[in-house]
Parts: sequence; C-alpha cells; structure tokens
Amino acid sequence: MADTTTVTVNIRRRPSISDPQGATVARALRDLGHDVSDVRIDKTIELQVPPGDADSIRAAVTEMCEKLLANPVMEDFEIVINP
Amino acid sequence: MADTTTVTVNIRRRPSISDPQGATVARALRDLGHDVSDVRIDKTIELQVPPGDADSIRAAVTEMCEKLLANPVMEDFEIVINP
Amino acid sequence: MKTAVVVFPGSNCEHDVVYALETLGGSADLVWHRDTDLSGYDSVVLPGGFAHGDYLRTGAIARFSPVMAEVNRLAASGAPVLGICNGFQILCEAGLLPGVLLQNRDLKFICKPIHLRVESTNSILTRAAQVGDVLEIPLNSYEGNFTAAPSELASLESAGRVPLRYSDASGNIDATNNPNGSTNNIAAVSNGNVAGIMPHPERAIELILGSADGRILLESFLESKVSSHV
Amino acid sequence: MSETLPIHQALGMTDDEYADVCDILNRPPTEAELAMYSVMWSEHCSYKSSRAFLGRFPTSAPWVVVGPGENAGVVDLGDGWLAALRIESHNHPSFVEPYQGAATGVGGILRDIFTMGARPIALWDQIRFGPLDDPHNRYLLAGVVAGVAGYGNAVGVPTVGGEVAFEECYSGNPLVNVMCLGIMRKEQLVLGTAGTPGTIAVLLGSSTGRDGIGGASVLASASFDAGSDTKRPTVQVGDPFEEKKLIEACLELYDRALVVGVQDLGAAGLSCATSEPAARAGTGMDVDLGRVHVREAGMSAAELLMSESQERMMAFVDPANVEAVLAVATKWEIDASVVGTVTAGDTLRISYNDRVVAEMPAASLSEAAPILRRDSAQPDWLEGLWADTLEYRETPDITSCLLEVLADPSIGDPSWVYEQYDHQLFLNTIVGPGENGSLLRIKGTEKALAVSTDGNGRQCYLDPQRGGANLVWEAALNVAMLGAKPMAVVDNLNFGNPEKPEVMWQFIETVEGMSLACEALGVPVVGGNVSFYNETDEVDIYPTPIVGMLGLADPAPRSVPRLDSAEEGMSIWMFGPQDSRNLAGSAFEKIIKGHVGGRPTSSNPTIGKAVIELAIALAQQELVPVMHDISDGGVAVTLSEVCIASQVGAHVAYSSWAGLFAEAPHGFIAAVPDNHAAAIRAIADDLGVPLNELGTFGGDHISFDDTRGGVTSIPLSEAGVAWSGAIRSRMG
Ligand SMILES: Nc1ncnc2c1ncn2[C@@H]1O[C@H](COP(=O)(O)OP(=O)(O)O)[C@@H](O)[C@H]1O
Ligand SMILES: [Mg+2]
Repeated sequence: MADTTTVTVNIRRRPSISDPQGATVARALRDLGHDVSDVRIDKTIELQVPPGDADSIRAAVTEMCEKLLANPVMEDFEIVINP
Repeated sequence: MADTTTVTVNIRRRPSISDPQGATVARALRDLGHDVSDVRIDKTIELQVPPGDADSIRAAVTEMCEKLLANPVMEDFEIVINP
Repeated sequence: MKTAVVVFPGSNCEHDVVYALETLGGSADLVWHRDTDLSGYDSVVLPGGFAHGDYLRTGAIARFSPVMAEVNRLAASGAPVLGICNGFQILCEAGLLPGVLLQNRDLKFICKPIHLRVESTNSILTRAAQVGDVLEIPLNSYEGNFTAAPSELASLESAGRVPLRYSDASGNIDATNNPNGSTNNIAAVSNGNVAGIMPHPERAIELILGSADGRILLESFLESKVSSHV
Repeated sequence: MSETLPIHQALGMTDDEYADVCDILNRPPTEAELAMYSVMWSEHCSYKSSRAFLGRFPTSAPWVVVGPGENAGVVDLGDGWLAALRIESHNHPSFVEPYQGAATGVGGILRDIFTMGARPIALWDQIRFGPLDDPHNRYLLAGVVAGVAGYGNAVGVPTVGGEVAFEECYSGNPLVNVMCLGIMRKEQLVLGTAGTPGTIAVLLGSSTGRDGIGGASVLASASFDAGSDTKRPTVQVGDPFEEKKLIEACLELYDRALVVGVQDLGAAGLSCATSEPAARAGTGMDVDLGRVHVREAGMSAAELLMSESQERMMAFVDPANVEAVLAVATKWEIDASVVGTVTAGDTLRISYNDRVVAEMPAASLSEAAPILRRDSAQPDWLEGLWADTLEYRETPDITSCLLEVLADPSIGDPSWVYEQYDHQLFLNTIVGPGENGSLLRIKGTEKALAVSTDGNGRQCYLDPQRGGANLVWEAALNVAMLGAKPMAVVDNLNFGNPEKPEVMWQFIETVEGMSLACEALGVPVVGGNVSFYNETDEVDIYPTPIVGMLGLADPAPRSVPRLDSAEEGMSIWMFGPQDSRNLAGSAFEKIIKGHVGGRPTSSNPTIGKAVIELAIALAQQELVPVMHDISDGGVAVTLSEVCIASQVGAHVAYSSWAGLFAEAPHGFIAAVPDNHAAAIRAIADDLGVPLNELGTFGGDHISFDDTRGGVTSIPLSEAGVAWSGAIRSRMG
C-alpha cells in the first residue's frame, strides 16, 4: 500500500490571456512542416499528500491552488485525485 | 463534428533528473502549513491537429515530440489522442 | 524619509536600489523577508531579482513572505510602495496592483536600454516629471509582458493609472517599440500610493553608466509623502 | 559493448593505474575506493596529460597572492583590495544538453570564485558552434545562450562580455567556456584547506542525488562518437536560486570569520572536497556518508562519493563555531550537515552505515595521480598547410567582400547573444559587451578592472605557437585601450584528443606561445583549465585556447574610449606595424574564399609593448574618444564597426586592397580630434610606435580610395544592416 496519495493538478491559462510560449511553439512546429492549428502549454503539478478521504484531500488541495499554485487573474485549475 | 482533433502530450521530467522548482514549491506549501511530501511540476501541451486515423496522428505527434516538444535527455513523453 | 528595501531569497537588485536612493539623498535599509516589523519606515521598495527562483510563477511564493503583512499595512496607510521588475511582479501577485506579467513575446530575456514616455504625473514614480518626457532606462527581464483582464485594463487606462509606456526615442508609442509584448505598451502601473515599474530606474542614475534619466523617477518616489495620493 | 570489462576499465581507468592503486593501498581497492580514484585520476580532475607542460607558464609577479593550483587565482589590486579570477569549460555537457550544460558551467565557475572568499561581480562567456545554417547548431546556440542567461541572470551576477564564433570544426563539439571575476577585501581571502585536526567538515547547500555520476571522468575525458549515447551520465540540473542563497550564506560566513577553509564540490564531488583540502592541510579526515543530506534514497557509497549534484560547498569549521555556521545556513534557507572531522595523520577514512568503505592517504587521490608524458609530433600536414597560400591576380570587389564579411556571424553584431544577459547588475559596468573589452568600477575607489577574453582557433590551427602568443597580445591591447595595465591571465585550453601526438604538439606549442607573450608583457598566468577530447568521430577541433586578461586602471579614466564616439571631422589614425599584415587564416580568406592556409604573422614583443603603453597613455590622458583594435576582418572591419556604432561615415585611402583585410597583432585605429593630434603624435614617436593617417570620419558612406583614383563607397546604412543581421537574422 502506498503511504501517500498522488494528486494531480492541471493549471490552465485562461483563454483570454495570451500564451506567447504556445504561439511560439505552434510557429516552430509549422516551420518544421507540421500541420498544427493551435498549441497551448499548461502546467501539471503532482503532489504527494497523506492518504485520507477524497473530500478532505480535495478541500486541502483547493486551498493550495487558490493560495499559491494558480493565479486567479490568469489561470484555472482542475484537481484529480489518483485512485 | 470538430474540425480538429485535440492531442494532449504529457511531458515528464525523468525521475533521476533533479527538479529544483518542485522542491521549492514543496517547501513553500509546507511553510504555508500544508502537509505535502513531494511536488513535481511538469508540462502539458495541447495540440489541435487535422482529424485522421489514430495511428497517423500518433506518428506525427511522436515526431513533433522527438524533434521539438520534449528534451530527449531529460524528459519522457506520453501522447493521448482525445476522442 | 526612510525606505525599507526588502530582500527576498533570490532578490539581487537590493544593493543597487539602496545605492541609488542614497546617491539621491534618501536613506534606505535592507530588510529581510522574514522581518515582521517595518514600523521605523515610511516607504518600501521591493527590488528586482528572482525571488524564490521565480519558481512556479514570478512573485508567487514571495507574496507569502512574513514581511508582506507589513508591506500591506504600509500600503493601506498611504505610504509609498514601489516594486521594480521582480518587485512589480510580487505586487501583482499580492493583489496590490492589478494584472500579471507574462513571459516576453519573443521568449527571450531582454537586457537593453529602452525608452519610456511619461503618460501621467499622478503616481509616486512620475510626480516630478512632465507628461511627454522621454526617458532612457534599462530593461532587464524575462517576464515583463504586462496584461490584465479587460475590465481592469479599461479602468487602469480611464483612471490615468499608466504612468509610463514603452516608446521610441521621440516618444512614439506603437507595436514596433514594444520590447516585450506588453499590452498597450504598459511599462508601469500605479494604484494610489503603490506603483510597479518593469525597467530599472536605479540603473540609470549616473551618466558614466549610460543614462541618468532614472533619477527623476526615484526622486519622485523620495518626494512622495505618506497619504499624498490616497 | 562493455559488460565484460573489468570494473576499473568500465570506470575509465587503465590497468597500470589500477596497479598503482593496489600499490598505494597494499590491497585491491573497494568499490568505493575505485570510484574515488577513477574520478580523481580522470583527465578532467588530474590534468594528467597536461600537467607536465603547464609548468611552462610564468606564474609569479609581486601582485600574485594565489597562483594556479587553488580554486581561483588571486591578485592584489592595492589599498586592501584583491581580485579572484578563473575560467572553466563545459563543452561536453553543453553538447548533450545545451541549456543545463551551460547553466551548470556558470554555476561551477561562480563557486570557484566565492570559495576563495570573493563576491563574484562579473561573468564572461566564450562560445563556439558549427555554422548556423545547420538547425542543430542554431538549437545549440539558442540553448547555450538561454542557459548562461537563465543561470547568470537569476543567480544575480552580470555577464558583461564574451565571445561568439562559428567554424565547421565545432559542429559536433561546441565550446562553452565561462570566466568569472570576484573582488574582496584582503582579510576575506579563504583557502581550500581543511585546517588542523579537530576541525569539523560541514556540507552546505543542495542535497546529493545521482546527478552526473561519472560526469567528470566520462564526459570530459573521452570523445564522442555516434554510439556514445549510452555512456552519457544523468544530466545535471542547475538551480541558480540555491546557488544565490549559497553565495550569500558563504559570504556571511567569511565576513564573520566562521570558517578556516572552504572547498566547492564540482567534478568528483565529495571525493574531491574531502581529499584535496586534507592534502593541502597535510591532515587526514573521517567522513560519515550517512550524514550527507540526500535527495534520493538507497544511494551507494560510491554514488555518494562520485555524485556531481550542483550547488554544494564544504566548509571547514572550528568546533566552537559549528552552531553559528548552522544558524547562518538556516537564515539563508539552505541545508547543512556535519559530515566529518579532520584528523591527525594523513588518512582519509570514509564510513557508511557503520562500516568503513574507503581508507587511503588523502593526498594519494590528488598528488599521486599519474602524470603522463604523451608523445608529441608536429603534424605531417602542417608544412603543406603553410605552403597553401592563395594567389590573387585581380582586385576583388571590395564592396561585396566587406558586406559579406560584416554579415558573417563570427564578425557581425553579437548583441543577439548579450542582450539576453543581465550585464548591468551591481552598477559597476562602465563598459559592457559590444566594446573592446569590459570595464568595471570598484565603487568607493578610483580603480576599475578591465577584462578581455579572446580566442582564434583558425590561427592556432595554422600555427599554435604564433596563434597562442597573438591572443595574449590581443587581449592585453584590448584592456590597454580601456586605460588599464594588463596584470594577470587565466586561460582555457580547448584541444582535441591528447592521445594523438599532433594534438599534444599543438598543445605544447600553444603553451609555449602564450608563455613567451606573457613573459614579454610581465603578466603571470594565475589559473586556467584544460579541456581535451574535443573531437567527434575522430575529427579534432581546431586547437582553441582562450585567453582571459585582467587589467587594472587606477585611476579609471573619467571618459573611456568607446566605439560609438567618433564624430564628423575627426581624423582616423592607424597605430602599430603598418605592413606586416597577412591574409593567412584571416576572416577574409575564410569567408570569401572558403580557404584556411598559410602562416599567420607572428607577434613582435618590442612593438607589442610599445603599442600597449601607447594605448594606455591615450586612454588615461583622454586624448582619443575612440580606439578599436585591428583583429578579425582587418582594418576594413575595424573601421566599419566604429562607423556603424558612431553612425558616421568615413573616407580613407589605401595602397593595397589586401591591406584592408589582412590581420596581424599589435594594430589599432583611433579617432583623433584636431586639437590633440600633436600631443598624440609626440607620444607615439616617443614610444616608437609607427602611425599612419588613414583618413577622416564624415558623411554617410564608408569610402575607400585607392592610390590610382578608384573609389569604393558603401552606404553606412547598408553596412549597418549587414552587420546587425549577422546572428539576429539567422536566429529569428
Ligand atoms: N557570447 C558573448 N557574450 C557576451 N558578450 C559577447 C559575446 N560575444 C561577443 N560579445 C561582446 O561583443 C563585443 C565584440 O566581440 P568581438 O567581435 O569578439 O570583439 P573583438 O573582435 O574586438 O574581440 C565584445 O565586447 C564582447 O564582449
Ligand atoms: Mg578585440
């Protein structure tokens, strides 16, 4: 049995916020001859937390996201608790 | 019907490669009072490509990963073709 | 007036800011980010650098430093609070200024002198300057590309809270003289007694180093009095 | 493949070396011992192929405080100030992973400087790649520059100059060298010594992981070929944030006199940081690996001893100060662990999990390392190369030649590179990148330090002795033009495979040439680095020594000559030898003719010294607003660079077109204002430096008149476009 639970947080830049990195990568891929219409680059944060019930883990990680992991001005987050 | 297919590429730093960013974020979360034993930060790239059969999409995206998106000496990648 | 220059782990412009403020007749001390008492100070500078390595997002971790409670208190009391470069990013993350600073449009670090046009004198950075002045100041950043939600941008612009924009040497403001993709060429943002600036005025106070145009900005800051802008 | 090799061979050790280890220990080594000897005796750590020849360098002068052998050289600047300087290569790691390779190169050279007690104040990078039309070379350039920027900017040390060059021979083997300069007050000097028995060893900084295991011995001490992927150790990842905290913590320790010695952990990690300080102190040491803070569980003793995890330092501390040292670490938010105790005798004893895993004379790891006298022989192709000179029957089209040379990435504007580097931090940079050299003031004094770093692989390939000497003269002239007197050299010797006699010959000749020039100048070599095995698929790079010259301007001129200060009406004078120049190995022949042959002009110490004195006098007396040395591309390029920077045209006369593009040491041009002409002429005559009035600045064309009435006139704007796009247009 694992002694920690893995939680994956996907941090996604809001569509309204420009993404210079995604735009640059899209251009580079097209320069290399690939047919790509859009690229977005986001962050995935994987946390090891003490095991517990899903609700309390979700509550704790939500707090981490709101406080630190995501910037509400430009990002949304989604939490996946790995089974 | 969507006129593009969404492909998600998860780029993960190999476990043997040190991740100073993850370590710093772990320390910050602990300073804020959260119980977190380990943090890793990876990249997710979402591409819009022309629809087609899964095999040829996978082949094209694999080439993009090998050439540009992933760093072969430090990272592994995983391709998910969204249905 | 005595200024606290906050040192976060990873700050690196703190000594330069103290040197510049003192050269201009001010008085400044370095204070460590774990300090919890700034009662002896009547203004604050958050200097440039890479607080906490800029990991996660620039300024994201620094905003939780113990000293930030005092920075908030001083800001609320009307004391001048200035963020330069990384300090600007921290003030945005802390919610003392609106918006965020994204990676530069070309995804490259930029270190070079650029021109700024004074757009408003209603800020702790520009009160001694004149609208239309063009200043040459070094830019030194990877994440200097300012953006904000449309409603925030609209209110920044309509309230004249953009004291400085990127321009050319004659003061023209357009996409060709926007070094980093910043929305509306915004180089600095003001919120009453709080301001953030991306280029480094402390690097432009002596001609022997290339330009003395940063003096007027730091002199404005030193002349700003508590509560004068609230 | 290697599965059947004995373990010492798999670690890169020869059978003879293995026998030596058995002799030293009087028994076969344990696995941990073998690991330690293999890294410490690797080419990279032991200098076994080069040590016998490096003794040729002159290393002493009254102002040398610490010469070669310590982590960095240290010189006395007067009034209680010292400067520490060093240069390092990270060639192979940068080929494997350009960003991290360059970044960790910066991190490593910084540690060499602050280990000595000095605050690092500036960096210079010298980088070389294959041609930019190959996308892989563009990828390497972009990655290396981003790595230098990513680490240097974040750690908070400005990169104030450097070099960038392109040549086919670097395609499979880019060169990434980095130089660092630090300053300190005299009382802050610390050496890499373990102190006296009872002293406590405290490991500071990052945790130890499996990063770069075998990196030093494997990467830097062997060649690359198509099948070498499997040999590559884990890429080391730099953490500038950790290093920044480590710098501040160490400087506080020195300030408060809390340490007796310090050693950084670079190549060979803990093996080196325990054995070398003990050897220097003539002591032994007991080390407990179980107390090392680690980032991965289950590491073996050998792995802990060989790990090259970055951002670590070993401090040697009086037992009474250990608490205070740990408190400083806590304040700066870095980890620290007490890992050892210095002992009487000379035995280094390493234990792990209550077992002794290694026990040997501490000095045997460094001082008993083998010294090889490898065979050397002049290459059999060399004389043929010297004879291979081009005959020119007609005058080439000067306009198109000049524009093509200016647009070459090795000649044109390097600002695409240095605009990515913070070059102003600390407010010392009086002259930054883009000029003859860099000039940094020391605040609170009248002093300024000048540095120029120079390399020219093509000339050294054609004649390593002449080439090596010419570089020293070029670097010295560059600092002299900033008003500084040359005072110390650090060098980075990038060479091919030393097992080939012609490579050893190139190496020995280069050291000879550099030594002769340093002796003539009275400038000591205070430190350096050797990088061998720069070859790919058996093809060696050009021998590529890099010279880093430090000069002191005391006082600093108030108005320093710069390239952008020429004005309409000023005269253009050329100083130095007027007709010894030569097209052999020149940028002109390489770029326009695709030719590398002939024998470059040699230096002339008498003229060389006089020219340097002249340049210092002109700068110190503020007689000329512009000086620029004649190097790659000859007078034509030197003049064009001044015109482009100053935004003013020029009109000059020439007698032979080849003279416009030929290259030779000791020449420079200056912009001469009328009211200073007589004074300047008097000083030059007095010093015996020939001069030639070439023409005047003015207009918006760069014009060359031949003596028979022909005029070539190039719009300044066209020259500017060619020059500025050299790298930028290729890199986007
Ligand atoms: N890789 C680099 N990093 C920083 N500065 C550089 C780099 N390459 C060139 N420069 C700067 O550009 C200027 C011109 O370089 P270079 O053409 O090599 O000069 P020179 O031929 O006079 O030695 C120098 O001042 C140097 O410091
Ligand atoms: Mg030069």
